[in-house]
Amino acid sequence: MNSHSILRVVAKFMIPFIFLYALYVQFHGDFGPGGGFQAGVIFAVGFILYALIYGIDEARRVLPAGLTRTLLSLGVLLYAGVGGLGIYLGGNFLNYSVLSSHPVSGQHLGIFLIEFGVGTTVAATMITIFFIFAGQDR
Amino acid sequence: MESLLPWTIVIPLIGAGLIILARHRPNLRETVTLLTAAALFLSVVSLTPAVLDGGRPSLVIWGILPGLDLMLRVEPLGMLFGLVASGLWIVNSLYSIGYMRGNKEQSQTRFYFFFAVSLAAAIGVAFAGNMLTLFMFYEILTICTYPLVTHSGTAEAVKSGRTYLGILISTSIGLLMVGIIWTWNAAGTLDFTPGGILKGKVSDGLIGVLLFLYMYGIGKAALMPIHRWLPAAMVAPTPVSALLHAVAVVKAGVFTVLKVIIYIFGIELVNGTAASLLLAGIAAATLLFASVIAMQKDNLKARLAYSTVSQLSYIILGAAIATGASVIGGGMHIAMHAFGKITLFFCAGAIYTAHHLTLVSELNGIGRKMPVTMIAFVVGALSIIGLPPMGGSLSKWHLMLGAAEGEQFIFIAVWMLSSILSVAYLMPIVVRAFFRPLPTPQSVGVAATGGEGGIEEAPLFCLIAIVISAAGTFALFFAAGDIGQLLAPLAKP
Amino acid sequence: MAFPGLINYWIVVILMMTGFYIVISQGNLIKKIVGLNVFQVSVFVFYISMSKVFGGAAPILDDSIETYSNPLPHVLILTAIVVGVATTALGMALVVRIRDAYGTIEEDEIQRLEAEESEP
Amino acid sequence: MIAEHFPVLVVILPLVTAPICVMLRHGGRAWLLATIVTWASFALAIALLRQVMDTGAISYLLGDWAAPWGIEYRIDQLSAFIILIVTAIGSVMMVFAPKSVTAEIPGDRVYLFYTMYLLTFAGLLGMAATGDAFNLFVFLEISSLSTYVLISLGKERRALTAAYRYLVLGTLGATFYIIGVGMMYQMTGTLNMADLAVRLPAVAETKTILVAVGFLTVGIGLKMGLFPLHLWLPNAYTYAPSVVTAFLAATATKVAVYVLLRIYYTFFGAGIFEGLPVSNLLLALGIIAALGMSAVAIFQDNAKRLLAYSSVAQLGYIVIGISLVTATGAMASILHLFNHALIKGSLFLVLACVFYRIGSTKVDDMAGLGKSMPFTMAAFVLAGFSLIGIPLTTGFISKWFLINAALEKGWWIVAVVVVAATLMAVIYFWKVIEAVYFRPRPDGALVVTEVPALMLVPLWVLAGANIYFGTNTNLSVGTARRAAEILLGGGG
Repeated sequence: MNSHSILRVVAKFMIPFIFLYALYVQFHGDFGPGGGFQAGVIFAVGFILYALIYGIDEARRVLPAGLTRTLLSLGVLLYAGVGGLGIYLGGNFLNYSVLSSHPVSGQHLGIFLIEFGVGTTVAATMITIFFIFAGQDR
Repeated sequence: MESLLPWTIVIPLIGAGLIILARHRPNLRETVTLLTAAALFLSVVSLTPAVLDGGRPSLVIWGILPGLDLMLRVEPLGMLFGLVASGLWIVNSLYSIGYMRGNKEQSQTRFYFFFAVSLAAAIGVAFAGNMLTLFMFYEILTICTYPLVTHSGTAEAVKSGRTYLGILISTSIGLLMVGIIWTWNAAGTLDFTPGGILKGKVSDGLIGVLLFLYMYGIGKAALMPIHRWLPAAMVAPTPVSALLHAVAVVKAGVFTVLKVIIYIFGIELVNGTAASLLLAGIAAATLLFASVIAMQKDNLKARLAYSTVSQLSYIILGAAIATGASVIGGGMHIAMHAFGKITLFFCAGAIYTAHHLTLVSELNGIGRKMPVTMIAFVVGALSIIGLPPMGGSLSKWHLMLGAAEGEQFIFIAVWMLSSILSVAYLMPIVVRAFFRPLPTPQSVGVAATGGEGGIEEAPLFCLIAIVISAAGTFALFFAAGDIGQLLAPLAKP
Repeated sequence: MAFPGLINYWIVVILMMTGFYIVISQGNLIKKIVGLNVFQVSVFVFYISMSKVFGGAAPILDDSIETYSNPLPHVLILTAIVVGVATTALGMALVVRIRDAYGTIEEDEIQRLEAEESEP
Repeated sequence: MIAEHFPVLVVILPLVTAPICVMLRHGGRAWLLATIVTWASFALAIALLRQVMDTGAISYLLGDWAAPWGIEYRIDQLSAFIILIVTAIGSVMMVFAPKSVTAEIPGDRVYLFYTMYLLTFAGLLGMAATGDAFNLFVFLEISSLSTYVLISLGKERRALTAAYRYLVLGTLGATFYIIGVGMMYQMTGTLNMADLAVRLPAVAETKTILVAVGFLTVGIGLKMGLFPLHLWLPNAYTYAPSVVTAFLAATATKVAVYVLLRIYYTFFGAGIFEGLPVSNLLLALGIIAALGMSAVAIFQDNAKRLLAYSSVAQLGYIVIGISLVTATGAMASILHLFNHALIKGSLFLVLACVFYRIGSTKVDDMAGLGKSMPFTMAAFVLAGFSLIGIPLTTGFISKWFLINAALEKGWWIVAVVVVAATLMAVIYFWKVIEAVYFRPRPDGALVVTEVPALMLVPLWVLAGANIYFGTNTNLSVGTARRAAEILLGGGG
C-alpha cells in the first residue's frame, strides 16, 4: 500500500494515539474499567495497523519475531514472578499485600505489575498470531 | 529345615540364570541343568521328614494385597507333587541332553532356561500356601511353557501354541480368577485350610457355580471340552511333552483340583452334592471318550496325549467323589501316572531320535531294534493300564475303594472299562513292536539311516533316563504304602 | 418469571444451537470454527446475562450505589473469551496447515484423500 | 516454610518454565530444563502425597483470599494421587523423549514441543490441584490447547486433521463443561468445590441442576474419550508424535476421569446417583465400551490405533467402577487409573521405540522385531501381560478389585463383562506378539538394532513399575482406598 499517501499519513498520525490509549487502558485499569487484556489488544491493533499500511517486512524489522516471542514469555514470567514474590515475602502465591509495607499499596503495586505482564503477553501474542497468518502466502 | 523352603523356588531360578551365562558352552550348560535339578531335588527331599511328622513348613514372602499374602506352605499333597516334579526333572534332564543333541535342535539355551523357570513355577504351585499364590505360579507356568511348546517356530507350532495359550489363559483368567475372587468375597480368606474355608459361608447354588468355575478354570486339568490344548502341546520337543505335559503342567492342574476340593471346599462340602455328581459324570465321560479317541490316533505322541487326558480325569473323578480314599487315590495317582507316562513319552522320543518315526503304524518290529526302549514301554504301559506289579495298579485300587466308600459303584465300572480301553490303545503298539516283522528297507525311506537287523538304540543319555523312569514305575508299586502314609492326613476332615 | 424474563435464555439456546448446527453440518473447516465461535459466544452471553441484577449498577465502587450487578461472571467470561480467542487462533493455524498439506479445506475431500492414503 | 506452598508450586513450576523454554529457542536446552522441572514436580508430588496421607486434605488460598471467594487449591488424597500419576509419567517420558522427538519433529520446532509439553503437564496438574470449578476449566483449556498443538506436530499430515477434529470436539466438550458450571453457579452462587458440595444437595432436585449434570457429563465425557464420545481419540493417538501418545494415553484421560469423579462424588455427592439414572447410563456405556472397543481393537492393523481402542475399552472398566457407586467400585476405578497409566505408558513407549527404529507402527511392519529388539519387545510382553491381568502385574490388581466390587454388589454380570473384555484383550495383544516373535522380518526390510539405552531405561522403569506395583500394592491400593473413602464419605 505504499502508494496510498493518505493512509500512510493518517496511520502515522493515528498510531501514537492508539498506543497512548492502550497505555491509558493499561494503567488506569486498576481504578476503572480496563486492564491488561484490553490494553494488550489495543496495543497490538496499533501495531497491526502499522503492518497493514507499511507492509509485513517493515513491521517485522521494527519488531522481529524473536522479540515478540521473548516479550510474550517475559509477560508471563512477570506475572508469575510477582506471584512468586508473594511466596518469597511470606504470603501465599499471588498475595500482593505483602509486596509493600502497607497492604493497600502492596495490592496496588501487585495488580499494576500483574496487569502489565498480562498486557505485554496479550499484545505480543496478538502480534505473533497476526504475523503468522499474514506471513502465510510467502 | 524350613529355611530351605524358599530355596526350592530360588534354586531353579538361579539355575536358569546360570544357564544363560553358560550359553556359549553347551557342556557346562547341561552340567548346570543337572546340578540344579539335583540340588532342587535334595532341597525338596529335605523337607519331607518334617511333613511326614505332621509339620507344615510355611513362609510368608510378602503381602500382596491387604489381607492377602504371597505365602508358601508345604502340606502332604504338595510334598508329593514337589517330589515327583523335582525328581523327574533330573531324569528328564538326562534325557533332554540326549534328545536335544541327538536331534540337533535349535535354541537349546532358551529351552533349558525356560525349562528351569517352569520347574520353579511348578514347585511354586506345589508349595503354594493360598489360592492366590497358587494362581500366580499357575499362570507363570502357563507363560513359561509357551516358548517351549512353540520351540520349533514352525507354522504348526505357532498355531498349536495359540491353542495352548488361548485355552489355558482364557480359562484361568475367565473362570478361575473369577472363582478365586468370588471365594475371597464370600470367605474372606484364600488360605488352604484343612476342612475347607467355604463351609457355611455360601449357599448350595453358589457352591455349584464355584465348583464349575474352578474345575473349568483349571484348564491344565484338561477336563473335556477344554482338553484341546494338551494334544496341541505335543508339537513341542519330546522332553517337554514328557516332563511338562505328562508331569509338571498337567499335574499342576489336577493337583490344583485336589487342593481346591480338599482345602477350599472341604471334602464334606462337596461329597454327594448334585454339582459334584455332575462333575463326576463329566470326568467319567472325559475319561472314556479320551480313551476312545486315543485308540484312533496313529501319531504316537497324540495317542499318549489323549491317554493323559483320560488319566487326568481319573484324578478329577477321585476329587469329585470326594471321599477320604478317593482323594488319597487321586493324590497317589499323580505320582503313579507321572512315572508311567514319562516313561512312555521317553520311549516315543527315543524312537523318534533313533529312527525318526512318529506313527504307530510305522512301528512294526521296532522292538527288535530297540529292545531296552520297548521293554521300558511295556513297563510304562502296564502301569497306565493298572496292572500289578506296577505303581498304577495301587492308585487305581485306592480310587475304586474311594468310589465304594462314597457308594458310587458306577464309577468303579467306569474305571474297569477304562482299563480295558487303555489295553486297547497301548497293547497294539507292543504287539506291533515285538511280533510284527520289520519292514523291508525299500518300503520305508527312513530305514536308510542304518543297516537292518542290528540294534539301534537312542543316545545313551536317553537310554539311561528311560531305564531309570521304568525302574521307578516298578519301584512305586512297593513305595505305595509310604505314599499312602504321607497322604493320610488328607482324608481327615 | 414470565416469558420476557427468560428471553436471555432463549437467545442463548438459539445461539447455541445455531453454532452447534454449523459445527455439525458445515463441511468447510473455517465455517466449523465460525460455528464453534458462535457456540462459545452463546455461553458468554449466558454468563453475562445471568449476572445482571435488576436495578444493579456496574460494579465500580461508589458510595452512592446500593446494588451492584455481580462482577464475578464478567471476570470469568473475560478469561473464557481469551481462551476462545486462543482456540480460534489455533484452529485457524491448523486449517492453514491442513490446506498446505491437503490443498483443500473441505472435509469430504480431505476424507477422500485420507481414504486413498490408507488403501495404497 | 516452603512446604506449605507445594500445592501451587507443583503447578506453577512447569507453567513458568514453558515461556522460558520459548526464550531458550534451543531443543537440547529446552529438554534439559523441562526434564529438571518435571522431575522437580515429581518430587513435589511425592512430598504432597506424604503430607496429605499424614494430615488430610491441604487447602491453599491463592493470594490469601478466603476460600469460597478466592481461588482455592485443594489437595486431598485423590488429587495428590492423580498429581503423582501425572508427574511420575511425565518425568519418565521426559527422559525418554529426546531421541524420539528429534527423530519425529523438525529441529526448529523441538523447543516448541517441550514448551507445549510443559504446558500440557502444568494444565493437567492444575486440573488435579485446583479446588475451583472455573479454574479447572482454565487449566482444562491450557492442557487441551497445548495438546492440540502437540498432536499436530505428528509426522504424517493426518496428524493435522486429527488435531483439528480433536480441537472441535474438545472445545465443544470444554464449553459444555462451563455451561454446566454456569448453571451450578446460578443455583448456588459459588464456584468453590467444597462450597458447592455443601450447597448443591439443597437444590439437587431442580431441573437446572439436572441439566447441569448432563452438560458436565457430556463435556468431560468428550475429554476423556468416554464411549460414544471417543471419536477423536483413535486418530489423535495414532498420528500424534509417539511420546505425545504415550504421555496423553497415560495421563490426559486419567485426569478427565478424575474430574468426572470430582463432579459426581464431590460436587453432587453419591446422592446424585439415586435421583438420576446416571449410574445405569454409565454402566451401560462402560459395558459397551469395554466389549465393543475391545472387539474393534482386534481388527486394527496399526498397533498404535489398536492400543488407542484398547484405551477406550479400558476406560470402560473405569467407568463401570464409578457406576457401581460403592467404595470398592470407586477404589477399583482410582486404582485402575494408576495401573492403566503404567500399562499404557509402557506399551506406547514400546511403540515409540519401534517407530524410532522402523518408522512405522503397523503390525505387519513389526514382524520379526522380537529378535532384533529383544529388550524393547520384552517390555511389550510384560506390559501386555499386565493389560491382560496376569498375576504379579498391576493389571491383575485392578481386575481383582473391579471384579470384587462387582460381586460385592451382586452384579456378577459385570464380572462376566470384565472377563469377556479381558479375553478380547488377550486376542488383540497376541496378534501383535505373534507378528513380533513368530514372523520373519519382511524381505528387504530395514535391518534394525536395539534402541539406545536412553530410551530403554525409562521404558523399563515404567514396565518394571508394572511388576513392582503388582506385587507391592501398599502405595497404590492404600492411597486409592483412602481416596475412595473420602469421596464417598461426602464432601472433599
